[in-house]
Order: sequence, then structure tokens, then C-alpha cells
Amino acid sequence: MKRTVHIHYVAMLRDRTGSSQESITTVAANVRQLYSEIAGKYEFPWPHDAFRPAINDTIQPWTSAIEDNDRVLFLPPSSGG
Amino acid sequence: MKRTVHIHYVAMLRDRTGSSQESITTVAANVRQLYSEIAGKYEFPWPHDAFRPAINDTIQPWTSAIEDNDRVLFLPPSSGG
Amino acid sequence: MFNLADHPIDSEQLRNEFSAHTAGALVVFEGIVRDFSHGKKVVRLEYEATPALANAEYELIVQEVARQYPLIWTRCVHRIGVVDPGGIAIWLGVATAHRAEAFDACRQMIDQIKARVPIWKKEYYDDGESEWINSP
Amino acid sequence: MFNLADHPIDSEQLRNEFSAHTAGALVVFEGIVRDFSHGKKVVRLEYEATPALANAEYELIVQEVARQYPLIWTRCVHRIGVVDPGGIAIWLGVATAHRAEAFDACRQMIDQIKARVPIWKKEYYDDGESEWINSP
Repeated sequence: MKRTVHIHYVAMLRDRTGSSQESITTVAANVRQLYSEIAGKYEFPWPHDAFRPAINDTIQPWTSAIEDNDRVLFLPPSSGG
Repeated sequence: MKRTVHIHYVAMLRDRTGSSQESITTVAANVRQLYSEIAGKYEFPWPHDAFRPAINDTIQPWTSAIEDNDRVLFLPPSSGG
Repeated sequence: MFNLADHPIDSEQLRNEFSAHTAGALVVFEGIVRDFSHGKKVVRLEYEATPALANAEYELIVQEVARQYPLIWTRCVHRIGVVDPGGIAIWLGVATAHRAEAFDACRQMIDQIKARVPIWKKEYYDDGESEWINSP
Repeated sequence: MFNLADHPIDSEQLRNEFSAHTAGALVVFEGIVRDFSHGKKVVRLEYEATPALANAEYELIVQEVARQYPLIWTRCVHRIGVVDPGGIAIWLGVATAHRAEAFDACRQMIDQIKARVPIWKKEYYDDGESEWINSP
């Protein structure tokens, strides 16, 4: 089943992809699969577990299912303060 | 040998003696003996080692000799902050 | 309360948000941008954050810390955007009845904020290079 | 630098005395007069101190702490005279390069200041009684 998801790129992910947001149609069932798809597309040098996934502004496990129209972020390690 | 010393009373010592400063002539040779004299005069309920003696604005041991014209304080336990 | 600020942090204004007669101790931490990092001269930083996620994570941290220490007041502001050396990156204030718990709670909060709140820092150096800090 | 103030402490002014691009962390402790102490309602405090001795003891403490932590900046003001509940009794700021040492140094300094700097506090209660705190 295909879903449209809105991926927001921050920090080094935005630098790498060259955009801060894109909407894609995917067959990925969970956020882990979605990361693999994106990582392949942009040749990310980072393993998925370098990030925390967030769906619709909530941090979620990598096994979380994605739904049509979800807003997804991959959060790099924090470096605030 | 008699010396004149200037004793400054702070906090509960001032409350007890009813004055913030007095000059006395004493035969006390050190600050420990001076405390005993004062403690007797005003019937202090406190042992000498409840205080730290200061002579001419420097904290000193109880065995310190006192000289003519010294300025002496007995410092109660701190309660600042 | 937490917020992200895209303008310089005003310590005075934040301090003045505090007033509680039951508090005996206020500990404030300010993280300031240093002009030297990773062996290079820093010319500026840039902070980026995701507001909703940052807020939610901060609130989780407050709840966790409040289970250990009787917090009376907490306030935090973190900069986003460009910050020059000497500028305040984060202001965190914690008030409690007694001083030991104010120090402990403030320290635990700043440690957790730095580790968990989704905020990212890019350092720009005087050799023209730049780097995302803690990049995987 | 240390001083005794017979007027309300201005946190903002003290904070603004600080500026050092080599410091990455500023920790400020404020001790605030609580309205409840020893089971009674406090209506006011009165602080008394011996300026020269207080200054000398504070400087000793700074020297001791500076042997353990690389202090970049320290500043302390303590009130004397009448302070009402909610008023600031002491303001202590410590800046260092990194945050762990700023917390540790600030905490050690306030502990030592309270224990050693010759300042005395009398509490006045709403039942008309008053008491020197830590009286022997």
C-alpha cells in the first residue's frame, strides 16, 4: 500500500538532501523502512540508529507504522546548550 | 601588665552586653583570657570556643597575645546566606 | 516554561519573571558561546530546533526532575539562529526551597536538556569551515 | 569581588558586570529570604556583618576554590540590614569555561561563604519573637 508522507530535514540532513522538506509516496510500512529508502536515495553515510524518528511531532520507536499524510523527522543527536 | 583594648560586640553578644563597643583596661595576656574576663563580667552562657576571635580585623588563634590598643571581636557562628 | 528565541536572550527579563516567597534558593545557569572550540577560533554559531518536539521533551524533563526535587519554579529559553561568541545560548533558572536541591535540579535539567532536547548547533570557524556538532 | 550592601541587591546589575568570551558557563546562586522558618512565619530578617573580616574571609575562599577549579569570574554581594521575605540575601556568580566546574565551584563557594564569612542573621517572627540564627 502506498502512502504519502512529509519528511522534514534538519541540520546535516538538510545539508545532505539540499532541502528542508519533501513529500514522497512510499511503500515503507514503518519509519525504519522509510529511513532506508531515504538513506538510499541520498546516500546517507549514517546508520538509522544515529537518529531518533519523530512522527507528527512525537518521538516514536523505529518500528512505528507510518500513515498517509504523516509528518516525519529524523532527529540527529542533540547539541544544544 | 595592663593593656587597653577595644572590644566590638556583634549579634547576640551586642544584645547581651547592651553595647556595640567598649574599651577596657585588662591584665589578660591573650585573647582567651580576655574572653573569660568579659564572659564573667556579662555572665555569658557560651563557652569561648563557640566563637572565633579576631584581632585588628584578622581571625586569630585563642592563644594570640593581645597588645595595647588592639581591636578585638568574638565572631559567633556565621549565619549568612 | 520553555521557549526558543530567535533574538538575544535577556537574562534580566527572565530573572524578573521569578518571584516566590516560598523559594529560598534560585540557581541560574547560562550557557555562553565560547570563541574557541575543537581547536579553532569560532566566529559564530547557528542553532536550529524543532519547536513542538523541543517543548515536549523539555516538559518531560521537568516532570522527571520534579519527581526527585520539589521544584517551585523553572524557566528555560534556548536561542535559535545565529549567535556570536559571548552571546547566551541557553538560560535556565530553577527555584526550590533549599539550595542543595536547587543546584542538583538545575544541573540535572541542563544535562538532560543538552542530551535530549532536539536542538542542533553548527559552528563556523575563522578558516571558513563549519561543522554540525555531535554529527553522527 | 565581594561587598556588603545595605540596599536591595540588583541581580541585573550584577549579572551585567559579567562578560568574558573565554567563559562558556555562568552559574548564579541567589539566596532569598523565605517567609517561613523554624516553624514560624518570618516577618523580616536583619543581617549584620564585619566588613573587613567578611572581605578577607571571602578572598580566602576564592583562593581555595581557585586552586580546584579554573575560575574565570566570581562576584558576590551579601545584604546587611533589614531584608523582607522575598528579598535577596546573597547573590553569587561564578563563571568558568565548562558547566560542570561552574556548578561545583559555585556550590562550594556558597557552602563555604555560609559556613565561614562573618555575617549574622536575626529572624523576626509574627509572634513578636526574634532569634539569632546559629546562636551558640
